[in-house]
Amino acid sequence: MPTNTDGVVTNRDFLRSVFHSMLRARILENKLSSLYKAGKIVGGVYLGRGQEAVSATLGTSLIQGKDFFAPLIRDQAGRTAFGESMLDCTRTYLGSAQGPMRGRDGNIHRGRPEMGMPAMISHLGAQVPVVAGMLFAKRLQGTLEGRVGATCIGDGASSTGAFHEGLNLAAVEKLPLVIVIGNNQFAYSTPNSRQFVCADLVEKARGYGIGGFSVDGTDLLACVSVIGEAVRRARAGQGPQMVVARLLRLSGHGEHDDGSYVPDEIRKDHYGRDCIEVAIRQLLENGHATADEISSWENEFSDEVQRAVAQAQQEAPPDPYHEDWTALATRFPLTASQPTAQPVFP
Amino acid sequence: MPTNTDGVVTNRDFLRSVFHSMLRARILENKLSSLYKAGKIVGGVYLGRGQEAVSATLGTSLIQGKDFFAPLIRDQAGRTAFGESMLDCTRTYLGSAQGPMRGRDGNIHRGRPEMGMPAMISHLGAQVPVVAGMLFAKRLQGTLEGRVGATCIGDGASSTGAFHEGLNLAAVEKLPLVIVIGNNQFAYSTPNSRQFVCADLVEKARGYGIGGFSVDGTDLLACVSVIGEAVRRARAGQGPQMVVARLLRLSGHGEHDDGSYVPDEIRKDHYGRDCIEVAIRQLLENGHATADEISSWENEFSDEVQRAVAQAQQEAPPDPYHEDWTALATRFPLTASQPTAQPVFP
Amino acid sequence: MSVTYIDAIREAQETLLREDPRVFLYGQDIATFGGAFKATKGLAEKFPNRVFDCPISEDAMIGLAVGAAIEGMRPIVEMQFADFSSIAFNQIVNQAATHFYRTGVPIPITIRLPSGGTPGSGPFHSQSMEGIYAQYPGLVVLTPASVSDAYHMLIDAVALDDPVIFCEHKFLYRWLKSKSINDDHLPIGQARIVRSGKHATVVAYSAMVHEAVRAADRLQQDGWEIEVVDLRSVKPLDIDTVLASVARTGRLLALGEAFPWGGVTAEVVSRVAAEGFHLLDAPPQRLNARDTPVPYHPKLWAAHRPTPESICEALRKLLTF
Amino acid sequence: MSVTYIDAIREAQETLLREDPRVFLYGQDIATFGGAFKATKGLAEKFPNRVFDCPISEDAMIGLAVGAAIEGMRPIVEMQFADFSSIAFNQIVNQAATHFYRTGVPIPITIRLPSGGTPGSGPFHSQSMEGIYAQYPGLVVLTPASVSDAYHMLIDAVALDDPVIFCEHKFLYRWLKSKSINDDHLPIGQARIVRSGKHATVVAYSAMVHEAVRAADRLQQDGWEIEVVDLRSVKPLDIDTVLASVARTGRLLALGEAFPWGGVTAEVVSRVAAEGFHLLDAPPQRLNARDTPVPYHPKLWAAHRPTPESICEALRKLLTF
Ligand SMILES: Cc1ncc(C[n+]2csc(CCOP(=O)(O)OP(=O)(O)O)c2C)c(N)n1
Ligand SMILES: Cc1ncc(C[n+]2csc(CCOP(=O)(O)OP(=O)(O)O)c2C)c(N)n1
Ligand SMILES: [Mg+2]
Ligand SMILES: [Mg+2]
Repeated sequence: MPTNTDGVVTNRDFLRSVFHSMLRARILENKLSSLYKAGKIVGGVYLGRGQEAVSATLGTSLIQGKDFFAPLIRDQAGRTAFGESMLDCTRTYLGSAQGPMRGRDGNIHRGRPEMGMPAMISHLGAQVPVVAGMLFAKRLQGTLEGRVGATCIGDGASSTGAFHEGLNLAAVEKLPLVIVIGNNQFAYSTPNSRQFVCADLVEKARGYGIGGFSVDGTDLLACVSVIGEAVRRARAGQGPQMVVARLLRLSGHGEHDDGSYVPDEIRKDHYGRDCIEVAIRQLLENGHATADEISSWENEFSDEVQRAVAQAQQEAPPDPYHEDWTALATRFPLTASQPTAQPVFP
Repeated sequence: MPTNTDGVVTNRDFLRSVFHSMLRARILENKLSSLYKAGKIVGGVYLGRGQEAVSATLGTSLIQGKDFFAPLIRDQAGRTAFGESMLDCTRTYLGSAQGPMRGRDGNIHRGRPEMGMPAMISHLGAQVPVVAGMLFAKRLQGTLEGRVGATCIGDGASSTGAFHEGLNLAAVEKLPLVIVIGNNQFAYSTPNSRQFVCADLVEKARGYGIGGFSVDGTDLLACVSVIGEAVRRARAGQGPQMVVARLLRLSGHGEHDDGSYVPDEIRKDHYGRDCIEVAIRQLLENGHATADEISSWENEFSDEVQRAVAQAQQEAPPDPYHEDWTALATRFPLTASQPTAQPVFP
Repeated sequence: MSVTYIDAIREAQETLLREDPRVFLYGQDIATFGGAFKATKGLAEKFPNRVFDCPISEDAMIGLAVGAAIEGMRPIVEMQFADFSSIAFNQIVNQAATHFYRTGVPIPITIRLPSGGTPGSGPFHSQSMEGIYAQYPGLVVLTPASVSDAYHMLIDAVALDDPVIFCEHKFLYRWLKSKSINDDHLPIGQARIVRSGKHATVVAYSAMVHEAVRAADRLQQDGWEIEVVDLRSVKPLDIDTVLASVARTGRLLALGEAFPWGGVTAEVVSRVAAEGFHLLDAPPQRLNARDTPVPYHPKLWAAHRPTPESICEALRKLLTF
Repeated sequence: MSVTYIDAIREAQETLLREDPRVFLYGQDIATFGGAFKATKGLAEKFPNRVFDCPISEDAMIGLAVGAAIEGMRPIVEMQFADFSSIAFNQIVNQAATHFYRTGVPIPITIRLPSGGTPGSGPFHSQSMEGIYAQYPGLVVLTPASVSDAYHMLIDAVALDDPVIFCEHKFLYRWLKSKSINDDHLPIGQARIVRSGKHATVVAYSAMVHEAVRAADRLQQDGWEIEVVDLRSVKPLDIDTVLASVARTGRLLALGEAFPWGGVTAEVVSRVAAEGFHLLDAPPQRLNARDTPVPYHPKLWAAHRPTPESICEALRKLLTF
């Protein structure tokens, strides 16, 4: 989060910063999508297209080195905003051994827990209590004050037991957790109607005894004000805050999926609009950026992306012969024998 | 549920019927408690003392042979009302081989799934989706119309992922499920303050998009009207209904526990009153029963309990030599060998 | 015209829906979308109100299936990946598996687990959980390795009165093809000798059967004749067929794709050691995946699981012991 | 004055809270109430804000512990019964167990599982889950059988940088007493020969060590000298000590209280068969619980698990083979 010398973030700077992350993410993801189609990617590609305003606003509202952020599958923009390097991303997708997961896990699962950004497991909802635990540790260590932990999840993940247990626990422990639910109306192919019954997922907040906000996730200005407020409240000690952002996934579930099950009416309605286009209009209309600036940013970020891709592509993949093939941090003496994959003859 | 010849239940008959189940359960459980203290019980004893009005009202509101009822640990009264025989209870507690679980499982876990009363597993919340599934089957079979499935659970169980997933699923499937949460203010020793944050658990109902009711669980008349209404709505096709009944557990968590962690103020407050005493007063005041009738019922039910205990005590325990020691319904041919506990020499 | 392994699974479900009104399908994205792997493609249209998309609630999905089974239905539940059944673990091992023993009321549900590794899938879309579920009394655990078995065993699974963990191998889904679904149909609980030999026995199941056959083909060039037994069902386990094979060959390699501690290979080796000790001319051996999560990068993945090369190497040591 | 097994566990936690500010306790009913088994009695008072009651949310409890461990803490989580860890299964096997491998950041959490059967406890308060967790890479699985081990191994568990599944046997809680906690302290991963003999080796762990010793005592009257090895840790597994014992005795019975398919006994037998085949004078055997849920009635329960009688019977067959 950019601060001026007094530590005060100006609205203009903040908006521009959010937009930078949105645009960087969009350009990066467009590139990932092409690479996927060209068969250059290891594993699947899941994009955050259409969800950048929400994700980048959250990431920008957090303080790197102090706050925690557990991104989920549509959070390229939030990762960028929280300070993840582009190389971490391209290295993982392109199978470089130098990525943060060293080829052991991939793509959207990457994280740097030691820097406050845990590495998600696939099981939806599972990161909620983990962020709660990170905050809980800080309370025990006496350094929770003014700190926030945030995670994004989807409408579908709200149906998991993990979401429920984790959020309730955070509420009971009164932890400064911000949970942003990106309700993009579908979980893979499954529409909201087969996922939950309440009119707006934010109606769940009351049942957890936590703060609840709804926002139009395609509207940058609205996101900045609503998500910003939720983060402020959590930071001020008001306990967990839920933000439900309504929007539409502007890609398939992954790049293998054309999303043809999304009805045309939905694509064409208000939430089907592209948050980047909306943001550009808002920046221009409010005089926060000029068209020239925006196109220079586009060029700049495209170059960055090209460089990050080029570098990762040059790097060696992981070498199985140099793996130690243990999942344990402890190095037990040899008497404490671990199971061996290979036959062991006497 | 007693009906007159037209199938119409009169309020007076209904109340008396609920009260009968409350009283039967109380007398039976008092006996179980003495037997436990005398070391005559196999396993633990968990009582529903103080929760009989809620449980019996629910059981009485259901139609045996048509509806489903998944009792939990404090539902002796509901079981009785739903038509469970007293012998099923005493045989299980006293270790007779003739109990419904044949010594394989015990006490509060007993059930008769083939009669619409599933046998709970210990894991809290796990019965919620099971009842949903029973109802779902009836929909597929075309016989759901007018049918209801109900289960009781505690305040503590509301923190489980199983509760959340199960209830949400029932809501999505719009099943006639009635969930009665007996908020007895403690889960074992854990107070509500360490379990959830909302002021009343019923606030969760809205988040699931289902009906929600609050009721004073110590007040028979209130229970009859509120739980009755919830059951009617479910039966009428209005989807899942949640009833949160506030009350206090009038025993320890189990008979091994003196519940000394429950503060005196709580014991003495409104919800610390005994629902049986309240019910007697209400019956008398409204002219639904006379004092003589009530004491004759007490005698009658005490005799019933004595007989059921005496019979179970005479019966043989399960005989390990006649067990077939398989958990499968399928009898595979011998080539398809099952693991053997004992060594198998060539 | 050819039929793939996934086609067979789809066909079996179609047959079941057509012939048995008690069958319904429940899972995430299985209706309109036809499932993440298209195992139910077109079935929702053909069988309205028999194929349901459900919320992301694995625990409740199995709970619902158990309830429906109590009331006489025969649900087939698709887990999107085997790995996500960890969320439904309690309902599977404590509710479904114990129910018949406890109450006498059977729970005929079939849980389809898209299992096993494929390149680039990583720790949470690659697991082989058969050895976990097989530990629990009350479950039947099936691991078809051929197109025809995929079809017939799924039909048989639904006919069983017990909960069945049906482990389908994702790698075989589209890679494994057959001219047609044949009638060479063994009952559940019987293993199949897929290749006969006299120098050593490889006991395998699921995708590893094919790796074993490849390894056997290579070793044949050196004059070794390797017998390959496809377990088909890991619980119950047809130890008789395994023992009969070991009696012929005197040497055993148990091969699996799962993690190396315990699991199917340990059960096979320890049963053969106990019951067929005198048949063995060399120490019975195991070859499993390595003791780490399944790695994501294809280069690591290929070194994590057994391959024809590592199988050949293991067999050579075994043959020359 | 004597110390019970549960006292040792309480003491260890007190020592840890006193000496290591990174340690905190998280579990249901463990604060004021002191836990369902009183393993944390008095600790909440002595260590304010270090011992927490939590909601009935096993999955989230482990999730929280993982998060706290990432940030440098060393949580000890009490499951009220091992059986309820099925709810936390996903967080244990997929989050905690994979974390170090995936990210390089260790997860030093200790999960206490009150395990094993006691009369009248039934299918859901009796389970032995060590063989389930041991299958997963990334977990350490400990099964102390003595009062002193209960103490020292819990201290050692918390010192390890990896997630530890700490299986305490409920039957031993109050039944097992010792004059004091002794200093005879082996490192994690080393087995202990608790009784030496020369005619057969019983490899056991947890409560079954005591049943094995009883059986050995009985057989001694007939002149048989049975060696009993207490594994202490089922993962890692000290196969060297087991092989050394089998080298002396030539005969192996692997004994466990868990279900009979797979599990610890299969791992032990199959490793000995592979690595110590030439040491064996008779087929290596296993004795486990039966293949049903743990029955509730004490008469059934006693016939479900191995007893000194069934161990003697198994050993007699083994000795006279
Ligand atoms: C517990 C679990 N079940 C199933 C899956 C498979 N899965 C991955 S993403 C996804 C859809 C998620 O939908 P949603 O939460 O709405 O997020 P979105 O993809 O729409 O952003 C599913 C079902 C999973 N990852 N975890
Ligand atoms: C998943 C799970 N965790 C822990 C337990 C152990 N346990 C049994 S009853 C109980 C307390 C239940 O409290 P509540 O739901 O409020 O019901 P009450 O006993 O008050 O009626 C606990 C923790 C359990 N049965 N299931
Ligand atoms: Mg979504
Ligand atoms: Mg309660």
